[in-house]
Amino acid sequence: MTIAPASFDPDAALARFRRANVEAGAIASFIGQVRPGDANDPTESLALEYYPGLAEREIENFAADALKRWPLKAIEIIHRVGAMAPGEPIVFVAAAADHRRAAFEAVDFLMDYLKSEAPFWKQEKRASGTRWIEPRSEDYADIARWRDGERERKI
Amino acid sequence: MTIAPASFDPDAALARFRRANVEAGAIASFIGQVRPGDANDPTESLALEYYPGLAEREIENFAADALKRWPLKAIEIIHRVGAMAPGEPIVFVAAAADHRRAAFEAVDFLMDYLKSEAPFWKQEKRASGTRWIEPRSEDYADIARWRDGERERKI
Amino acid sequence: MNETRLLFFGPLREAAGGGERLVQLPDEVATPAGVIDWISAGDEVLAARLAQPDIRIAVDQKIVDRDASFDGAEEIAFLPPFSGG
Amino acid sequence: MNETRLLFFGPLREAAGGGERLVQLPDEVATPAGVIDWISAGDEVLAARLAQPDIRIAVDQKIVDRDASFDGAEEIAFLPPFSGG
Repeated sequence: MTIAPASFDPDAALARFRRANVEAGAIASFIGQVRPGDANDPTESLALEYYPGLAEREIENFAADALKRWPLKAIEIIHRVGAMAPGEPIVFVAAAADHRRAAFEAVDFLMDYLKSEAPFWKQEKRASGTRWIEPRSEDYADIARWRDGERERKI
Repeated sequence: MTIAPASFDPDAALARFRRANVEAGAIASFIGQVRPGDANDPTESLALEYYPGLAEREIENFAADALKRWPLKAIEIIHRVGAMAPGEPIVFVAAAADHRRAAFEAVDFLMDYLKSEAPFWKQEKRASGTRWIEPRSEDYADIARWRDGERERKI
Repeated sequence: MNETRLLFFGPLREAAGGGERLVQLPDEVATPAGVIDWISAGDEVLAARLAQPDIRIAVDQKIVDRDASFDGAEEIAFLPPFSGG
Repeated sequence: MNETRLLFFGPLREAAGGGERLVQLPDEVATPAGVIDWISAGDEVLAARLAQPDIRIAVDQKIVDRDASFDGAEEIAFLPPFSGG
């Protein structure tokens, strides 16, 4: 798990992860990037702040939880902090497993937790002004899936 | 969509896909690799045969279906055919969208369809002999998810 | 009379003793089910294999029902359960 | 008497007029709820903001309930809803 204070290369991260996991049949990954904003009010930059110490520990906790929930070979998480331009990667998550379902569900789970259970805050700067990004109602619905047992299908 | 008769580089494929989709907030991807087999009966090689013409058309059909089901910016599918060694990539699928749920579900959907609805056949060569791989019961269960409306959650 | 190319994929290729056959179908053989009866006459192993419901059949690269009649076919393919991805 | 570092993240930093305060908490202030009352005395805007139930509180880097008493704290952080990923 890495907190990246400067721009990172998610493609290279995937290549490294894959080389370290050639014995895994399935590698699922996710890359989040800074969105361009509205055409008539484009995003100029995104500032991501975090709580050092607690962020790392929370991420390690739910990565360990994922390793218990699914038969995974490995997990990789890179989360950017600091000021970013549109198009820059914010987050990279990958999971390696024997079969695809475990890999998919683990990446999905980790992203839901990164979105609403790790102490990061995003502030968007647009021509029209600066605003803090609030979690969307979908983010709360997403994370609730892992609590109510809906996804506890046998894999 | 590409049928690759020789080894391909999924990391480079993701890098290209990402460069073509810097405006997408979310990029989900999947890489399938030849598994090593059992320790006491390792896989020597995997031969993947396909029905040229029909395979491409079926894949294009369900890629078009995915583009209708989810608000996607782009899809990429590369499927290897021919003889492969353990660890070699078999399949690469990526989807780009504004938000992660659409990208995740599209990749999941496309993999389910590639597994059991496109005319590919895998033959595994091990020290103990050669066998054709049959779909697992999980593969049928996976694809049924997209028919019964279970996943038709609003995104 | 036109020739029809029969294709057998994956494990069916072994059951059929080869991946491809060029045949001249009699006029009355105009459905996949009819083709199966015709080609597996006298070959119980192939007959049993092709009778399995999980075998899909494509006529001119379109997957069709076994009872769907065709009016001439250039290519008929017998497709055992897929295992891609 | 030991000093406690109060941290305000994200939009709370603006409400608190800064991201960090060094304070000496009175002995009787020994829960997050007590700290909130103490620091927002006379500051209705901050009081209202910290009263919102979606604000999480970490004492020495551990997220705790508002009523969980602590026996000395080096660092108390006020965390508005997270927006990572």
